[in-house]
Amino acid sequence: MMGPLTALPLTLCVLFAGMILVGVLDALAWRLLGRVPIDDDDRLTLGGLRAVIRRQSISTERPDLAAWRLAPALYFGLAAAGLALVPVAVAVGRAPVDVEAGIVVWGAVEALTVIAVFLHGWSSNALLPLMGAYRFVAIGLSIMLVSMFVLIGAALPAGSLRLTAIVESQRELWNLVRQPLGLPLFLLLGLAITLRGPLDYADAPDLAGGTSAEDNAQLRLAWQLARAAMLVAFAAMAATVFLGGPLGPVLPGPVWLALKAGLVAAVLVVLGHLLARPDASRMMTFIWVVLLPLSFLDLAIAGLEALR
Amino acid sequence: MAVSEAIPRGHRQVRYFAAIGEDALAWVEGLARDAGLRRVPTPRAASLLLIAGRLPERSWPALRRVHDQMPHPRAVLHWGEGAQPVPDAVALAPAATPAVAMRALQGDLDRGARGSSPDLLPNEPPAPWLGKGPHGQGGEGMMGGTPYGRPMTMRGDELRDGLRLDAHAVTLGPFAPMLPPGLALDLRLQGDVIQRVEVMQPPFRDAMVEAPFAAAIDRPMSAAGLERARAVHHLRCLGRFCALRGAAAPAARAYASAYRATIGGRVDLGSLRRWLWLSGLRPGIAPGLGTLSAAQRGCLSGPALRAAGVPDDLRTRLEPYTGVGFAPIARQAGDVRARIDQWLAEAAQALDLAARLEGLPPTTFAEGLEGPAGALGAPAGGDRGDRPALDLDALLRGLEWGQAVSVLASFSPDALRRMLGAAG
Amino acid sequence: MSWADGVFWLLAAVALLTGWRVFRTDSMVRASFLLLASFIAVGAMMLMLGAAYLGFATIFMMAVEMMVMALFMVMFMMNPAGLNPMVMVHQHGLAIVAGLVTFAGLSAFALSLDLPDRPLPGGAEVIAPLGRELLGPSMLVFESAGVTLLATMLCVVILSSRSGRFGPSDLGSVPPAVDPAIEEDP
Amino acid sequence: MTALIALALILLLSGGLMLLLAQVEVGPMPGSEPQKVPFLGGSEPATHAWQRFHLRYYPMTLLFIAFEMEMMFMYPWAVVYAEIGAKALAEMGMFLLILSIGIFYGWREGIFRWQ
Repeated sequence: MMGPLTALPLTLCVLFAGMILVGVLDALAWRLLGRVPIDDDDRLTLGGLRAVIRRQSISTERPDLAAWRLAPALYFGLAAAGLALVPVAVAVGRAPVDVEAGIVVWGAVEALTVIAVFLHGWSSNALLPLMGAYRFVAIGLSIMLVSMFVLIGAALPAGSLRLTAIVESQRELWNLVRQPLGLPLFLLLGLAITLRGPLDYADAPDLAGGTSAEDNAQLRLAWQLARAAMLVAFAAMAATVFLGGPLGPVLPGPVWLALKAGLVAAVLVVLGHLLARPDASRMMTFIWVVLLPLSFLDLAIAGLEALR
Repeated sequence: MAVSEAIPRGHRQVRYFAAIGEDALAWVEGLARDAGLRRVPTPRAASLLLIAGRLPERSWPALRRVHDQMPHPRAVLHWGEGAQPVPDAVALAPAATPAVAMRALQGDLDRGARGSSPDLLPNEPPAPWLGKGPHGQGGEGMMGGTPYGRPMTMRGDELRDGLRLDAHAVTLGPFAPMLPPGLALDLRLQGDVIQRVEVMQPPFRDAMVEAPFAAAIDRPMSAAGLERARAVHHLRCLGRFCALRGAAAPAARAYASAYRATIGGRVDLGSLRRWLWLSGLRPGIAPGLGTLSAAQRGCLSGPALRAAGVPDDLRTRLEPYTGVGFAPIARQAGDVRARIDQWLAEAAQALDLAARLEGLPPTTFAEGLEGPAGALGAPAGGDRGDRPALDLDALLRGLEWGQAVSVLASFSPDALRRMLGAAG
Repeated sequence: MSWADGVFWLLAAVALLTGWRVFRTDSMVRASFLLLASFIAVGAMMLMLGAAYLGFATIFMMAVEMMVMALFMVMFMMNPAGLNPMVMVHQHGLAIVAGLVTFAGLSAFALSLDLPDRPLPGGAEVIAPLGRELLGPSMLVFESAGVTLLATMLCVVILSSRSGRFGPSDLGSVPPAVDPAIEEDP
Repeated sequence: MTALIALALILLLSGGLMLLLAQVEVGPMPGSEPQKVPFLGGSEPATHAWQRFHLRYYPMTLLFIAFEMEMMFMYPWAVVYAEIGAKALAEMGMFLLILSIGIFYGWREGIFRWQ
């Protein structure tokens, strides 16, 4: 079992390394897929950091300042907690935090992420962030259900909610193959909690940056860093549950996990740049009427397959 | 792929907020190709305020508020002619490219060589409140007074589900990045559903869009050049719409195609069509969104009219076009989806026409021609004076905010200005 | 007083403090999320008692429910953001007495019980027995919970949504007169 | 138990780290009154933005809470599923069917739209 003294630095180092990689991925996508007249998110780059130093930080007339500062901190803490769940090496118990109900903890991370984004939009007491926050809760809550069914589908063959057991159950067949609908549906959740592309209802351009419309200086950088951290945590979780995590023929476990997580992060960045965002009401109907039945189907497939 | 210069050494990206005035939308959107400049949607994230084009007097109070909302150190660059709304703004001629001036300005700010531009508005709270009320917060009871300087929203009627909750009255200003430049709307919202809309200021005039077409009325212009200008206009409108819907890659493709069309290069709209299909833009829009009622259709013109089932196009009666067998494209639905498809189809058609009209000598269209947003000059037959004004309230009432922004973005800003009955 | 007891008392203090702050704060959003903090502290205590699944399930469920509660409290309460001072308590005397009586009663009841003392070996699997119980002897409870949830969903839909498949549910109905004495003719 | 402590430490420490970054006063001075006016594209806000916000998906949230309870039953079921086999599949199938009726009814009454 990895003690807290080793788990803590390991998770934070992996998180910061991942965030720098996400910064590079974003810059690459921004260059390759083309630039758009209005572009908003900062990245963990020297320019981003330099932009913050010597900048004045303004609040709005009567914000909930404590909640405004708590939001990025909660968002970043949840990303770190989510990443800590991921087993780094193949040997059983090599996860920084190995708890018996691993995917339930990830569910709690998702639920609290919806709260962090709502708090971020609510606390500045300005209309555009407020509308972004409320719109996001509708989609965040709905897509969370779909991800629950998909994760449970992955837990069936493992016979346990522990992430190391889920990795163990994929020794001969990855969950990506065992339940084909699993990863696509889970990626949609990734787009929602990292505020990217088609499910970015919180910080959308039609609300002038949505919940971050009133952010500036440190708060803006803190929010963007937390967003990048959540992408790292989500990519690692998706790689663990669907792509076998550290399992792989030649390379050592952590290298495989890094490669798979990097791939998932790249796919998310590209989807974020490519797909258009439907109307919020239309997306909510789509999630409940199409995606939820699909996740039921995915669960049924996983169930039948686990019986074999 | 868009042409982009790498960021010169030693300079970080300049973050600017663009307050777009008259005839300047195309210029500002052209700046996106420079990798060193990033246009941000809120002044909070910007260190430079770029005032592009001429700002009418009525929008100066709004510009002062936007200027004061920027964090220090900040600077202002006025790129265009006309009076100076901000006293210590750096003026720049319209012909010059602002990238160099903006980087120099940002460098001065970073090194402290240039002071931050001071507030233009007095440093007083919106309404005096300190000391009043039990906690000195300026309020009384539960909902009374002006706590912390502003009153609280009160309840109002509700259109859709009858829950009489807070009717939030707000004006979204002339420099809102998601609205056409200059359009100021007075909204009454319940949540994010619009209860009532009133146009406070119509969009700013954008003569750049129709400059080549207006010139063709009194002096000979090449018909191929006009068609390329039309394609550029449609592709830019499409790019703006995709950017608002969060489809960054197709939007960048559309702007890149528009740029290549301006420099006369070969444009492949097939790849743009594939990007748009892949992005799922169309299925994301509710069918029938933004359809005008039969009475309102009279105010439509140009591509919007043709998307609503009326194939009325001056080019069917004008000499060079009839020679190459021009046939107008029309759609029936007249909703946001149809208008986007119309832009893409007409852009492809215009580029194809430009290729076919390449060899012809320049001609003048003395009795008028089909501009990108409707007929121009005094065309034979229908006159333009009797067109009714667009009732924006009827169009946007009951829509959620994202849908309303999409409906406004489905018209070209200049067409919207004309439909709202703005003179000049 | 091992460090585990220390953590337990810390969590108890957090739960009580945030619970108290729920009624002393003016903003409804702060009240909801303070209550969530209190539930998270209780969830952490359940984890310390070895309920690996119930602890995280409590945190997960409470996060979602406090989010929905915050939405509804802000929607229906006057002065939702606490810009003016908000009084969240009423009938002070009765409330204090009732609170003390309940606390005393529960404490006495808890202390007088001789709770079973069969500690599980550390790290024992907890969820599998719960699953077997659910699908075995408590099968009836499990399926009846399903039916109860269905009843809840139907009632929720009927009560809360105005428009249905037959059109608005209050079509033709007249809101009651403010002053019952005035009989409005429909 | 140590894993829980590790999880709590990671959550609190990284959160605290970001809290420090978010509130360290680096800039020259606090905002002046005109700087603090919320951004509405240049217009003056008439009232506070905080309001009894008329959200349009309230029936969905209520249905979501009832459906969420169902998730809580599914986690333990998933753990023992492989062990019990077809009987568990049948039970959960029935459980899911019952709840799908609720969702189908909600869809038919149109609660998954903006009210």
